[in-house]
Amino acid sequence: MATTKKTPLPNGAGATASTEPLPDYGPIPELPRSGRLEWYRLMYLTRKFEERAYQSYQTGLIGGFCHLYNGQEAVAAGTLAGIADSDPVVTAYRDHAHGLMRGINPGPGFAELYGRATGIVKGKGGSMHFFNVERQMWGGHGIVGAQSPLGLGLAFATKYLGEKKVCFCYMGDGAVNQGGFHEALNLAQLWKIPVVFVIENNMYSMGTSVERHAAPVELYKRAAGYGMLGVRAQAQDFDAVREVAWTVAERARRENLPAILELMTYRYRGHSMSDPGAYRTKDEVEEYRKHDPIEIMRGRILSEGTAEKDLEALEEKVRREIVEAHEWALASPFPQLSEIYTDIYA
Amino acid sequence: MATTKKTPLPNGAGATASTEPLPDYGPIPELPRSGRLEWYRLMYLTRKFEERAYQSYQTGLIGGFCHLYNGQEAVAAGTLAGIADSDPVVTAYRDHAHGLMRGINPGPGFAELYGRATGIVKGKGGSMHFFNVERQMWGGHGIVGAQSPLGLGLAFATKYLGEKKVCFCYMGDGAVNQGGFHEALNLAQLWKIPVVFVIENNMYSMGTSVERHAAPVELYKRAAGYGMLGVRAQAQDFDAVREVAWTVAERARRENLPAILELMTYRYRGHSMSDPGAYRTKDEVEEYRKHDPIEIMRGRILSEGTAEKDLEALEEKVRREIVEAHEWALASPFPQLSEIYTDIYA
Amino acid sequence: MAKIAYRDAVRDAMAEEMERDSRVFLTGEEVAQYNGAYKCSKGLLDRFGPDRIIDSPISEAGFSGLCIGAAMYGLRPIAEFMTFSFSFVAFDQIVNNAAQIRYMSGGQVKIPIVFRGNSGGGHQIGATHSHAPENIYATFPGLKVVVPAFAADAKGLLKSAIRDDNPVLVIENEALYGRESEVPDGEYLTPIGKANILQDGVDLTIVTHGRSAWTVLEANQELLKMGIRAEIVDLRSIKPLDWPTVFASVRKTHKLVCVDETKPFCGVSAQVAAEVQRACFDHLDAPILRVTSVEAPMPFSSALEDDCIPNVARIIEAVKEVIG
Amino acid sequence: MAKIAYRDAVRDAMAEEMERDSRVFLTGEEVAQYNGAYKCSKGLLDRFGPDRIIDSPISEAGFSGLCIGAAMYGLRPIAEFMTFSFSFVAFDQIVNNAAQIRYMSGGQVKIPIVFRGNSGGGHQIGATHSHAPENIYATFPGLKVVVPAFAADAKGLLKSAIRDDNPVLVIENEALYGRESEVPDGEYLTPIGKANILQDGVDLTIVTHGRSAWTVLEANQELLKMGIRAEIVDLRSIKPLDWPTVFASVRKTHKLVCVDETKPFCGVSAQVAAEVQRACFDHLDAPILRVTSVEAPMPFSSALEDDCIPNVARIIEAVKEVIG
Ligand SMILES: Cc1ncc(C[n+]2csc(CCOP(=O)(O)OP(=O)(O)O)c2C)c(N)n1
Ligand SMILES: Cc1ncc(C[n+]2csc(CCOP(=O)(O)OP(=O)(O)O)c2C)c(N)n1
Ligand SMILES: [Mg+2]
Ligand SMILES: [Mg+2]
Repeated sequence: MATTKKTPLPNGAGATASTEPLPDYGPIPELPRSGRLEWYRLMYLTRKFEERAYQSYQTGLIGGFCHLYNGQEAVAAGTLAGIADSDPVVTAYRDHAHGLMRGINPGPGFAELYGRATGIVKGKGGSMHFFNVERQMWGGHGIVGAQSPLGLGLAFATKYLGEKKVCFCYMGDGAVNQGGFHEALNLAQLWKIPVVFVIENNMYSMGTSVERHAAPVELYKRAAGYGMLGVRAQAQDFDAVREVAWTVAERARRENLPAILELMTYRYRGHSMSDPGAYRTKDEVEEYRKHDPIEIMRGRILSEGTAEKDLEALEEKVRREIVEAHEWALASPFPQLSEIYTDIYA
Repeated sequence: MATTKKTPLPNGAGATASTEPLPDYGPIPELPRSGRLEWYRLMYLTRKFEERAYQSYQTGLIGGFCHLYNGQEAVAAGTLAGIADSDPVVTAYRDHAHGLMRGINPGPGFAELYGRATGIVKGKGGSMHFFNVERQMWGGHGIVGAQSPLGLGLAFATKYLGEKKVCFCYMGDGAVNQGGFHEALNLAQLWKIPVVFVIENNMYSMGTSVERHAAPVELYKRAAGYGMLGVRAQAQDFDAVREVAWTVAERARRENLPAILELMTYRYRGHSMSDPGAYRTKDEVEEYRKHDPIEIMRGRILSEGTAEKDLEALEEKVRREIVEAHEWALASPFPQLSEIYTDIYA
Repeated sequence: MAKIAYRDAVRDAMAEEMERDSRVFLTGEEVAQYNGAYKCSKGLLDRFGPDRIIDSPISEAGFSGLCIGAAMYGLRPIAEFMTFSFSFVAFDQIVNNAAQIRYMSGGQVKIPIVFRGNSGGGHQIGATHSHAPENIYATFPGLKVVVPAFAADAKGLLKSAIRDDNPVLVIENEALYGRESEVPDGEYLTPIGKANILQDGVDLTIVTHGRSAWTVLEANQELLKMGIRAEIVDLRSIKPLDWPTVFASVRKTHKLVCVDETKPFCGVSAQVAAEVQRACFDHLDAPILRVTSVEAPMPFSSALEDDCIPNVARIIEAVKEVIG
Repeated sequence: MAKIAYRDAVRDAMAEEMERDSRVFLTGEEVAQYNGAYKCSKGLLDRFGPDRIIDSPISEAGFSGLCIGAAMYGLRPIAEFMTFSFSFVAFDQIVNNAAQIRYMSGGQVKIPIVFRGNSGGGHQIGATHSHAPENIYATFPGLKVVVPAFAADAKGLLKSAIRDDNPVLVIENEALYGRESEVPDGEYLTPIGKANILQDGVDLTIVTHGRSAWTVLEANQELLKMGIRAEIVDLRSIKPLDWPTVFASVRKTHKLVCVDETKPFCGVSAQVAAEVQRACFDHLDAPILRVTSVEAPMPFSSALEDDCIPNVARIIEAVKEVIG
């Protein structure tokens, strides 16, 4: 099947388009080298976690849906690096990255995928429901778009409590067509709620490309109808993403002004593990793989003077961690049947 | 309670604002004098019908909700005069005008309000459900915003059948905050459906003024997020409304391009009969009454040379018709209990 | 004990709990400046200010979801539906998010939220506006559903609901807002999950709830004249449902009529009948009969509508049939 | 008679009816280019073109409403929910507009629409994706609800649904799409509202539907070995429900076990139990038992999920208890 030519993904920095000029809050606080390395580590960890998950799915260790984030890692990393650890976030079912980057250890991560009692949500939620509330990661949600009013509500609560936080609410490009999202947009702007709707535009809603599901394809423009700020940025480059994320986050935090932040990215794998991806060509995928977010950041870090052997050591450590986590998860018990009836009511 | 100063309602002609320039289809087909008189008659009939309904409500002849259109008559008249009789329309619960102007006789209209078997929908729907399908009036719908995908579907069907029609789907300003409306907007633009969403902006959603329920208050701008045409026009002047309605209708009909048409108007009465209207001042209401759509059209018609006594004769006839219709309705039987179980399934 | 209107009991419950806990807030359409479409929040805006009494646009999915998110974060929202019929545009938020997020998060999250608003027919507001949805919501594990019939329970159950750490649907009834009944003085809570025996009896059990409880009491006047002494159980809570009380009563009276305003097909009465025949099979002397809303959308005309919800005539007929 | 997969039966039904009537079209997410998320519309885009097989954005309320409007105007839409769980974001459109507009228009409007899609649990897709909603929709007068268990009915009921002048919900099941069973050759319709007796029996009646019908047949192998001959009734239609067949069977066997995947509280089994105890009170030798989904959201882990929907062990246990 023919696919239309997609926008290229240059490693551009900052916003490529917006509905109004971005505010100028001066330079973004510098991320020390250790911090940058840590974000690199988290992106790499996510990639390796999901490569292992991919194998585990194929060998039958994982049932149900499993939506991989391969190729999109700079979206979660860059945005999460642009806000404080105490800022709440919430996302859809493509949630491994956000979970791991917000403190879920790979062990409980795998254990969840494998349906074990030691899973991060006790085997009750699976791949689509990575929660880590103690680190302000509020899930992992399976109904498309249904997390958008939740993110609004988390942000509302921080404002109600006078906390000066911002909530990043992530969603796919396909989710912009859910009515609840629009209700959330109007409420956010009307009530001045510090929430940023981060659209992870990977150009497909399952097998439906953006131009076949949304009018127009510039999704950040949906903000315009609400007098809200809408921003689009390329999102394969961690630093570029972090910068634009920080700006819209600060705006939300300081001025209680919400925004849509549309981040252009690409997923290498099928929509979920069961999707053969017949709706796009191998060439298209290969083209995008050339702008791999992890490769881009690796190159940047090396060029900034980190020694390659130090990076390799870090990577090796991650790979070992993944193997061990996988094995730990596999050795974990399945939940007891009595667990069916717990956690229904508080 | 203080109300903010509202936009004045000048008797301006045509669009006052739009998201993109309107197309130029040349001059609107002229409405012969008889046609103009007929639309005047229908507006006058609607006003008198509702004045009678107002009294009937207060004397207990009507139960449930009763939402009056007083003050907004040029919206329904002007738009309906801008499309063909065969073009389908659908609206919300404030539907007496659309019903009467699309051929519901006052008798079955009153009978419906009074819950009689001879009501236009057999006493089963009441004030909120005026249907007259043989004249392409598809209701009368009580759930705010829920008619917007229906209007989309009516328009879809006309296109599917190759009929070259347009559907006017009416809604209140408050309805723009329902998610289903946004889903309809995207589908309309994406699939090129000949539907026009006519927002009857009477500045209040029940007791909530537009600036307290919508960001921003220019509701036609919601179209912008979808790359759709959004148009705003003042709507107390029948001719001005007709002209702008015709233009967006032709655009939809010829090019399968949907639009939002926001018509600025005002309701003189409370939201429904049970609303005392404490959220606005008497002065505000009086100010708007000065721009009465029926008075404006009456003046125009007189100035165009119709003799006042002819107009008075027409008006007198309408008033008599209303009295007779009311009495006919009152003399009509209530439905049999067996009617509870009919019309559930076809 | 003072006699107050049901709507004032609702208001008092909210006011007391908002006074007690600053995390409690109220949103919904017309709840603030308008004092509530049915005046259930009269005076609350003046008392608690616009940060806690918040007028919403007509965005039920939006404000429901907002409240769920806020509840996850630790606030204790009250979301008012102008009527519960309008909750259907927020259905997914309620039955998937409010009901299940705790479970799907393995217990990491609590969702202390109240959804409240009126329900039911009898006011000529037509088929879309007259739903009695307690059966529908009660089918979902994770939700609690209460349907107070009297002012005392309207207050006590709502207070309990606000303090509950789970989503609780408090389904009121327009017909009841103006009705006065006695309310205990001072602070009290009505426990969720406890039925209330409105009248002891021996001849049969009538299980009812909500507005129908009043209709049953009205019918009871006739029954008493006929020498029939029914045990009348007002469920108050639909979920959890107080089975011990229901079963004990049926084991005593051996006969059951269920009366409530949900539809017959998979309505609350179906659940009660199914459980009672199982638990009390050997005690039942007659088939359980059900008096419910009829199998039709709600018509507008008052000439039809009165026959569509449980009324005195239908209750008495059912009782007579069961008594034999 | 050929054996075909359930999903192909669904596809064949749509193809035959689209061939027959140009007013029939299909929309939903991924129904066209992707051939359906579960391949139920395989080949239809090629065959009928993009004007009649239409990929929708993820806008269930939008496309459901569009289809209702189109049906009012005279088309005969098939709206596919990727799963019926996603119908909850379109709930208002279905239960207010599709179900009630005919009534509220005093019969001026007909709404010949089919909503279809899979349902139910057992695939580790979690609490939000595993609903079995037939009890919920069947509570609304104005809707018809069918739940085919076998390929023959998947085809025959869907064809009837497409030709029906009313909104019909055809609730399929993911677990069944790949299962093969016999389908009559040539054109046929399965009537809506007729149950099917899968096995004659005398010892007890088992009323079931949907995927649970297969589970009952599996359990039946054990029962037969134990010398128990059950009459197995596959409801097929939930609304209208074929009460005569159910009552006749229970009057013959005097015992009833209901098995289906809806939740216990106000589930389909509650409705069946309530009606049967009323209509067959004197015929019943034992309490009616119900084997349903459990009173919990659907957990993800396969270690838990299998126990959450009716399985062979729970069916046999119930049958033993009823047989005594
Ligand atoms: C309301 C609803 N409808 C349909 C689905 C099925 N579904 C799950 S993901 C998906 C595609 C979403 O695409 P997008 O929003 O772009 O996110 P991505 O998967 O690309 O990250 C669909 C249709 C769902 N989960 N919820
Ligand atoms: C989904 C839903 N929520 C709430 C209501 C109650 N309600 C009926 S009309 C109305 C106000 C609508 O205002 P607007 O859309 O401006 O129309 P107008 O009445 O001014 O014509 C509200 C809140 C409803 N009918 N449906
Ligand atoms: Mg996508
Ligand atoms: Mg208005």
